[in-house]
Amino acid sequence: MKHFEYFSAHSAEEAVALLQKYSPDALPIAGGTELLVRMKQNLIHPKVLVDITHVPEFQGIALTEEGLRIGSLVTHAEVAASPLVRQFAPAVAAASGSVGAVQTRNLGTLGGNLVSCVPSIDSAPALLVLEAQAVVFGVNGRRQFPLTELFVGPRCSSLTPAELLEAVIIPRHNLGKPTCFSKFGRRKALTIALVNAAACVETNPERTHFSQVRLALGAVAPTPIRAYTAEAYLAGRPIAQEVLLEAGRLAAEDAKPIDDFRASAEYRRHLIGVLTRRVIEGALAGMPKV
Amino acid sequence: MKKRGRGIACMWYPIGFTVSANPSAAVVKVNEDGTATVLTGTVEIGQGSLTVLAQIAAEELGISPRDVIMVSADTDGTPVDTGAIASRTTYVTGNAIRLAAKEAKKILFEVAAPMLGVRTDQLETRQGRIWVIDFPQKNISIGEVAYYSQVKLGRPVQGSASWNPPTVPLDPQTGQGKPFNTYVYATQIAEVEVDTETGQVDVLRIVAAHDCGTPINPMLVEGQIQGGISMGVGFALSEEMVFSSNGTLLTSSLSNYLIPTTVDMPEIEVIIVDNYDPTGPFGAKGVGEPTLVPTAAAILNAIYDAVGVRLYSLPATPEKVLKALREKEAQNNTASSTH
Amino acid sequence: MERDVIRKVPLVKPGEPGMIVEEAPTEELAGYPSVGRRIPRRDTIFQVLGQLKYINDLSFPGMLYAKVLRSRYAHARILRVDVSKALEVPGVVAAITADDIPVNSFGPSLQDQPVLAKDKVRHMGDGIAAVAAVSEQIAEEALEKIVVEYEPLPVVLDPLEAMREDAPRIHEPRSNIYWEWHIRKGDVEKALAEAHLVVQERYRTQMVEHVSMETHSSIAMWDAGGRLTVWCTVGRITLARTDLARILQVPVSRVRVVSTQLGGNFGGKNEITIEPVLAILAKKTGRPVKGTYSRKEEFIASTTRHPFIMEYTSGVTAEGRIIARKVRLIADGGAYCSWSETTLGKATILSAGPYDIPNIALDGYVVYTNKPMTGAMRGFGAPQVCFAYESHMDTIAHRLGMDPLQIRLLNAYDEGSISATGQILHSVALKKTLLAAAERFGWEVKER
Amino acid sequence: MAFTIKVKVNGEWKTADVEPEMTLLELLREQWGLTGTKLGCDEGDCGACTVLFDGKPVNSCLVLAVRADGHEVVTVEGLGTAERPHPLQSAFEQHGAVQCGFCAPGMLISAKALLDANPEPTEQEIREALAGNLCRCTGYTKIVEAVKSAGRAMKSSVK
Repeated sequence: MKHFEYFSAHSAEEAVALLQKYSPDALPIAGGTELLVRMKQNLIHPKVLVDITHVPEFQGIALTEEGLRIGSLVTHAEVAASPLVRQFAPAVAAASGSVGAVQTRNLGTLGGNLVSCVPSIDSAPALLVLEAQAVVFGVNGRRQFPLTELFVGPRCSSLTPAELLEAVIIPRHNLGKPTCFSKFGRRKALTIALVNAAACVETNPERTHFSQVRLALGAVAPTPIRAYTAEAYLAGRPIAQEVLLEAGRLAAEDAKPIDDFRASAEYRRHLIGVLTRRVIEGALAGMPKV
Repeated sequence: MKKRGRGIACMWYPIGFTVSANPSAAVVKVNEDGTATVLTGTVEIGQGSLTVLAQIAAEELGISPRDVIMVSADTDGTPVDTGAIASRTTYVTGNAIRLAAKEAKKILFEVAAPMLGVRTDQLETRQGRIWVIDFPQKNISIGEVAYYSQVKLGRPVQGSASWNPPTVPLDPQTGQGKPFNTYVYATQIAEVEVDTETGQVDVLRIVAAHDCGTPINPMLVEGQIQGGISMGVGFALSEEMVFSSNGTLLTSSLSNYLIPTTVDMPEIEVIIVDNYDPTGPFGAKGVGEPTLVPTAAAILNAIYDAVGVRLYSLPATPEKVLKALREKEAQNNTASSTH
Repeated sequence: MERDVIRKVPLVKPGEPGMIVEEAPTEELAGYPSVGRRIPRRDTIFQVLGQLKYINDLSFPGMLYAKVLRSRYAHARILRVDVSKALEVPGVVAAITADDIPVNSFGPSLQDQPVLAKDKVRHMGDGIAAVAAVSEQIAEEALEKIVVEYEPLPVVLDPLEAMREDAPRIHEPRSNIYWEWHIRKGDVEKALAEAHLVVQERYRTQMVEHVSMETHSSIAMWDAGGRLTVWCTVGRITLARTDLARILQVPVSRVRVVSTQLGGNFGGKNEITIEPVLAILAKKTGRPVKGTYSRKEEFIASTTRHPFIMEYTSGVTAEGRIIARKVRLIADGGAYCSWSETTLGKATILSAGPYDIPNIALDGYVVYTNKPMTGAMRGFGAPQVCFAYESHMDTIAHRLGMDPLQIRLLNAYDEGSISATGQILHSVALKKTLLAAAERFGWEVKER
Repeated sequence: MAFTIKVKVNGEWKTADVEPEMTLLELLREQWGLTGTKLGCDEGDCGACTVLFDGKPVNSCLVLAVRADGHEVVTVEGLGTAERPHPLQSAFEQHGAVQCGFCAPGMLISAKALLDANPEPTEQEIREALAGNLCRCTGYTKIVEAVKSAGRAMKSSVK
């Protein structure tokens, strides 16, 4: 690794001040599982790293009036093991549990994963279907916006160089809703998703029709996406195999997968169909019996 | 839908180099305390060769393998060895060490015979002692004999030997000849589950029956077989170096060149079949390489058994399996519509 | 032949429960006899305590670290190499190019591989220059200062394309086909004409890497008397010594090669790689020099497994006896020969499978491509041909409506069988393994 | 600018002057001579460099040394000694779970973290806990057996 200057920030203000001072040569570092690999591979050479690990504002998982707040510095291991997350957003816990391996999950943070804006990040789809909000801290204070707006393109977020993701908030009205996350990789562990998907499913009380379904996909477009066409189609439709098949087809149309050495776009589109159906079925299966 | 299938594959594999000379030499010294030091030019690469070679020396000398000191892999200090390649160490280096130990034992017997008042052909070694056959009350420790031989007679107890497997070069036109001195055989059977929606293949179980002649150390043989199978599973399903059109390797890290992890590996049941090769040390041949040879074929045959598609190229990625399934469906549909 | 070992450890016979013992897996070390015992590997205790020293765990006072600049192109002429800027980097002690190497070629069969490329690069793993510096970090940074001018050449990656007459020649003026093996037994064409069924198939395998967990690592040091010692991860020290002496133009007796326990080999550490570079840098600087491959270098700058294209044609009787087999193998040999000659030889000899077939014609070819060199890897050509001949056997069985186990038992080698090369086989336990595996698995014969 | 840091390594506080770009792995191996921890890929993909960081297994190649200031690190050298090996170390030896041994230090650390939290893991739990530690020699069978057996040994010694 090439030489860089290192600062450890102990408050959010200090962190963003340092980032601003050394902009554009400074990057924040938290878990480092993504950043340090890219530095070692000679892909990026920040002159300054601002370590935000000890920023208190970005820690912890808490139930607030707004909803379930997960600090950006919470590790994947902590998300996956958190009783609160497991109770109120099980798909989010499952997604964090699917990242890398034990070692990666102990270092890597939820926030770091999200702001990397790699299309295949595992933590995004489950948060997207729960309509999570991003809380961002900058020199001008906090701003909050839907998490979808964080993702601009591959490895490109909507944050300015002196802004940091503080937390994500899963709104109160979505807590405990039936969700499911599924990841398809070429290996059972330590794997990058070819496609990942999440669903949040609401039905009529009789459990015969979908009332509202939210679907999100990863690794199949420049950013993690919501499959809006498929969602619109599902609203009000009967819960039936042919409906799920059509939803899968529409979700594939919502995506823009690419050909690469891991898989063809065509295969990824096919997987979207399969995973879409599986996450909807998974969410339905997790519902209490009628 | 998930479908299960079983596949069998067998193989043969030679021990030692293809035609060319591949000698091993060894020195075995019996120390004054009854232990032995073995000098070998082979390199321990993790397979446990030094342990196995110590067992061979110990068996020939009649001492405990714990009492064998192995000195290896230094061109200044150890005799020539062609190296840990071609599954040859147990067989070729093992033969050399056994022969060297025999030389040392010959000195021990020549020295011990008058001490015990018998002929050399009446002696045997066991448990660190030299015994008069059929007269267990007459015996002497190897250390005592080695000490006496070295210190009193001025004759250190040491043997050296080399061995090279005999081969006959192949005729350049017909390829007729004897390229290797011996071969091992194996059969592996795989059980797989294929997800017909995604093409994903799960290997559930592998039964591996291997011939390695006499297993000098069955635990290490099992380890070789289990490890070889994991390499075979990777070869069958996930490992592939992929290049871009300008020759850039796209899979140059362990995050995209996928070797099996703990959760990718099936249950493995190992059977070491009873066999004996008179040309090997104590009947042993070898086991290193053959362990992965039939694995991919067994898995691909199991995929065929499960879903009826034959894959003609490795690795059997989910995408390839699914594509083959789709092509088969399309064929079936055409067939049914034309009939 | 009478056996000369008293077996106290019972061997597992087909159908008996496994040898894995739950609570007492190993036996008393002092036991007799020694052969047949489940004794732990002798160095394991040091490994699990973290005390066993692998090469990269060793260091010497004043030791420098070397890094090699790899090619940007898979096929190109080198017009100019300039290391002067690298030498200006503080902490860099020496830099070398092909011009510093006494004999710039090596290889176990063909000496077609340069230590550092001079006029031409043939794959992206080719080294062009190397530096020695006081730290790995500085050595790496210095590589970026080396100037190389290239003239890119057309890249050939597919072995079939490489075989064509008009393909760019990788080792001009020689043909890209650099070795052949041929085996003939009986009259294969006649037997195919007489066969009840002829099955023809083509199989392909991919390029794979050994992935030893330990990457290649070596340290070179000269003593005051002009003798070189190399501590290295090479699994064949005798060959390494010969190769190094030839490259450095010193008598073999002036080279000492020492290995420790290797962190995996699988055939990937059977020849020298970075050692000559280290030796020359050590000579130049008068200091010990260490070089350790990155994981990426393991993939591009060491050997890999040959991809094979395998054409199989078999003639069988209605009863399932194979009476003829014709095999054509094309191995992708990568940029340099390495162990291709022998790998192809072993593959060709084994390619008909362990079956008693009276009429056989086997042909093997290996060709250069602009990919990492292919060489020795566990199985040495056998996993490729086994994939083909065993898939092919199942196709034949399927076409005849036979069970896969039965067709194998019907054709399998037995004691005294004669191989494709005319060798009378002994100690043949093939059927034993077939029956043992089938019984343990619970294989029920299905007639289709 | 170099930083002076203090790290509790295998129970003992040590200090070091480190450059910001130095990883914990480099600190352990090159400054402190704790070469038991291995460098396998340097990118967090293989687990050979696994150490316990405040009790949790992490890849030390992805931890900056400065980050370890004030924290506790356990390496394979801190597991046991020749006289008193950790039950996992004994089990790995007795079960033949080690071949080339390059993955063993990291594997042992991951296994220790598992058994500390869950002394009676199921086979699946063992496999998942070790999924970040690649091994090319053993096929993992004997490693899983060894961890199971060590768990039992640790449990019976507690009683």
